[in-house]
Amino acid sequence: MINPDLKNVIKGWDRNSIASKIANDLPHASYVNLGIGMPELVSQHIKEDREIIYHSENGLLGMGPTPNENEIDLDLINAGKKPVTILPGGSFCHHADSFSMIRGGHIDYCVLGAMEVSINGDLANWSTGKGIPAVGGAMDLVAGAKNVFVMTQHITKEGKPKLVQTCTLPLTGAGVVSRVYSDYAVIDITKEGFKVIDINQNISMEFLQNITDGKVYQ
Amino acid sequence: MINPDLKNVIKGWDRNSIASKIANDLPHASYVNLGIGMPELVSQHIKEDREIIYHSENGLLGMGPTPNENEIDLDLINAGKKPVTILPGGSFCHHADSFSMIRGGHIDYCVLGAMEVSINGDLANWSTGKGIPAVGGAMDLVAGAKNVFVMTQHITKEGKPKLVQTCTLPLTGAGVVSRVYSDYAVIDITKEGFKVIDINQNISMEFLQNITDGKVYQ
Amino acid sequence: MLINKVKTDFSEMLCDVFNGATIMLGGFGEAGSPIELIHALIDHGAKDLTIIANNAGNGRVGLGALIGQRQVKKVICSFAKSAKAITFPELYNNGEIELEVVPQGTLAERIRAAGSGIPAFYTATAVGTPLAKGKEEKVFNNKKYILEEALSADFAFIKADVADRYGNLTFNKTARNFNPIMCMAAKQSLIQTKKIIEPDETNPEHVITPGIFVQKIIQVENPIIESNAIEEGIIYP
Amino acid sequence: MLINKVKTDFSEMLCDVFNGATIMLGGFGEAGSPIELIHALIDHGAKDLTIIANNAGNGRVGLGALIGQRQVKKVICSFAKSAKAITFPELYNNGEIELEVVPQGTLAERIRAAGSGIPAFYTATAVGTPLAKGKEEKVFNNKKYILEEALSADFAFIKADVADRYGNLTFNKTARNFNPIMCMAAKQSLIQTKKIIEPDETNPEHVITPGIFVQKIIQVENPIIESNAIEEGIIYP
Repeated sequence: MINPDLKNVIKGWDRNSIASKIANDLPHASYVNLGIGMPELVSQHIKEDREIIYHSENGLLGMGPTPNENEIDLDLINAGKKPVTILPGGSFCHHADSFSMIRGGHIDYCVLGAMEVSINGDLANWSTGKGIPAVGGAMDLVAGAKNVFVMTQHITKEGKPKLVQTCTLPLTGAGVVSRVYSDYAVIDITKEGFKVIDINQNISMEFLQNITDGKVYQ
Repeated sequence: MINPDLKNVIKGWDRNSIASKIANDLPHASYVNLGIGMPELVSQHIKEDREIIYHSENGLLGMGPTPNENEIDLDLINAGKKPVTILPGGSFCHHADSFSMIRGGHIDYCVLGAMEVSINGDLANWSTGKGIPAVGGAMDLVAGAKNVFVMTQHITKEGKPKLVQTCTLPLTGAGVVSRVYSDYAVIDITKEGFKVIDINQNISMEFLQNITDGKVYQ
Repeated sequence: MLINKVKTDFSEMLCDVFNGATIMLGGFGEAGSPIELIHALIDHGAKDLTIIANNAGNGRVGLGALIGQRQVKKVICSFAKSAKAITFPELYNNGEIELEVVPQGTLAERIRAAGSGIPAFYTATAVGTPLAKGKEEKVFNNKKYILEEALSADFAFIKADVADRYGNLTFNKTARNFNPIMCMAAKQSLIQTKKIIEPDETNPEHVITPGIFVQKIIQVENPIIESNAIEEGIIYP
Repeated sequence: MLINKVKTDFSEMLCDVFNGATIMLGGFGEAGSPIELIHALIDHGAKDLTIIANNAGNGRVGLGALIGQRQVKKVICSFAKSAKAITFPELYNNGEIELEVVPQGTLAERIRAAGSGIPAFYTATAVGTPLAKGKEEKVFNNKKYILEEALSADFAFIKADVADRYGNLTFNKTARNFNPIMCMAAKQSLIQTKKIIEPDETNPEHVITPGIFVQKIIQVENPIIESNAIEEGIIYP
């Protein structure tokens, strides 16, 4: 167990900084599915040198930003059931076709939150093991997208590492995560362990190792 | 082997009479797929007391009659690759969706030709076992349609029965035929054998038995 | 005689519904949810229903109300934990309703499979997770897959935007969602539609659900909007 | 920078094609057949190709010509016995080309499966026939089914009617056929289209193939009509 106060002492990247790092790693002309919540921020950080197409699993390709209050159409929503817009060149399809895009390997990147990511890329992000089980499209996304990016705090509110040797929570997928973007580091999942490809300027590799349950290396 | 000359002596129903019998047995509001060739005649005998919707497996529901010469569109063809028309309320779809209609049990009736039909409803109509094997949509139709009607001459040109104890040619489907409409009789496939539900006025049950390889009964 | 699948009263729409039936409900959240048909099902009173839908209802209208009336024995869905769900959590926590959780894409594919004559198919989704438990596993090209079976229904309750008397349907934007595939998978697809047009106004290139998948249609010009109803505290019946 | 999948020359369209590639060709007979792309493939010269299509070509244009050039090792199709086929029968009867016969619906479903991440599925089609030989059999609800595997490709050659620069496609009438599902099943979908429109002219409700399934587009305003070409005795190249 890590001391949760560490988080208040050593400041990591804020959400927008993490989102911006992810945005920079999405190549021009990518088809991307952004998970509900924090990952949605990514779309606000795409530079003008590229065009990204957003997929929402409820049958919407070419999703645009949130509409103004007077433009809301309750039949035009995203996977989080929030009103959205559609951009020129977008299209609607039914649920089987929409999930063919995901399951058939046509979505280049999906960005999801995590409760736990294991050193071999297992992801747990759908269930705490308590309450009503509800999975939505998460298992399809991690099994089908070409690259699964995780956007997450490095440790839980209770100070426990989220990057772990073995997940303790029910899995969303096994060996599915490509890369983790946390407030302290950007980490690739490799055969050798958690490979640090970017580390927050305020922390050391030693500190990063302390808040990670599994070997980190550069 | 039956004497083929019998056919010239005892006259059976002609093609249009057979087609008319089939047309009368298709209930109002049925979805129907008519095989290439003789079965296509059926659509010309539908009475005004009913509306039938024709499916062509190349992605056309609501097929209409042959167009006039000046109305031909080479992008609007039937499964036999002949120019057709589309009626009001018709629709186009892609091949997987079109075969979902067939394979998913949504086509009420298909009418096909036959080389052989066995007493337990096996159908052989796609291959003589020689030449280039080519199946088209026949196997999907017989496996998927709710009712498979066969429209055929009762005996071959060589005077051999087409309704047989066991098919000798490669099967299109096993136990798939519901009813056979021949020039001499209308016959249901039942557990007890070939059940004659209509017999040509010019022939006797004995004659019918003579030209059928398998027990016929009334 | 002309084909005409349009009915004018809900009791005719639901006349074949029976206790213990399996019913698919279109919609993703409130978009495309056939609320008026669900309310007619409450009026009908059929019990011990198995409901297949993406969600398990919100508030006390639509599916939320149907569950509240204790007409539902089991829900098969991907996400029963909606923000405004009241009745499902209540019954679930008391052990009074069954739940089968299915990943959303597997749910969609199982429904399409039923409509397409495919009794089962292999998928990578859920491999290595608790939802793969008890499912046959097979390797293709060095990758593990599990076998998922088709999901069919006695009835599908569907919300369309425009219909003609043959049952050709179009939907509005993301209200399309599960509706077209559920029409394929049910023995009887019952449609509520905002508009009815003449067949010659239907563009054959733009049809989303062809009439072959549709049995009965009723017009509901101004359907209830679920979120508004919940905000206004409306309870059905 | 804006996404633009439109190319202006055929060599750029086919620059990744290689010897031994598996290529799907859209079309049912001549309707929806991408003749100009096939002719570009003849110019390209790739050999030992596996072709997946419904038919095996007519006359000496399009696929008929490609086979005549001996660029094709194997054809996977439902109906190789077209009335005006010349080159395929010739090579087949000499044992110079392989043929895998697949029932048309199974062919379509195997292609869609590849595009949808389904490695295999069960079907009733062909059960008890010679085409079920060697295939795994399984019983569901007292009915026999066989297991069929997905059919994918390196390239799909597709003929569309209208496209925008994102690759959103619509087709003309029954020229739709295999084209949309082949776009889903290939690593690279190469499209010839009669018209190109601006993205804001594309109606999102009417798109048949969404751009996600399309990699490159070229405009062919007045494509060759196969049956006319055959009648006129045209031989390519």
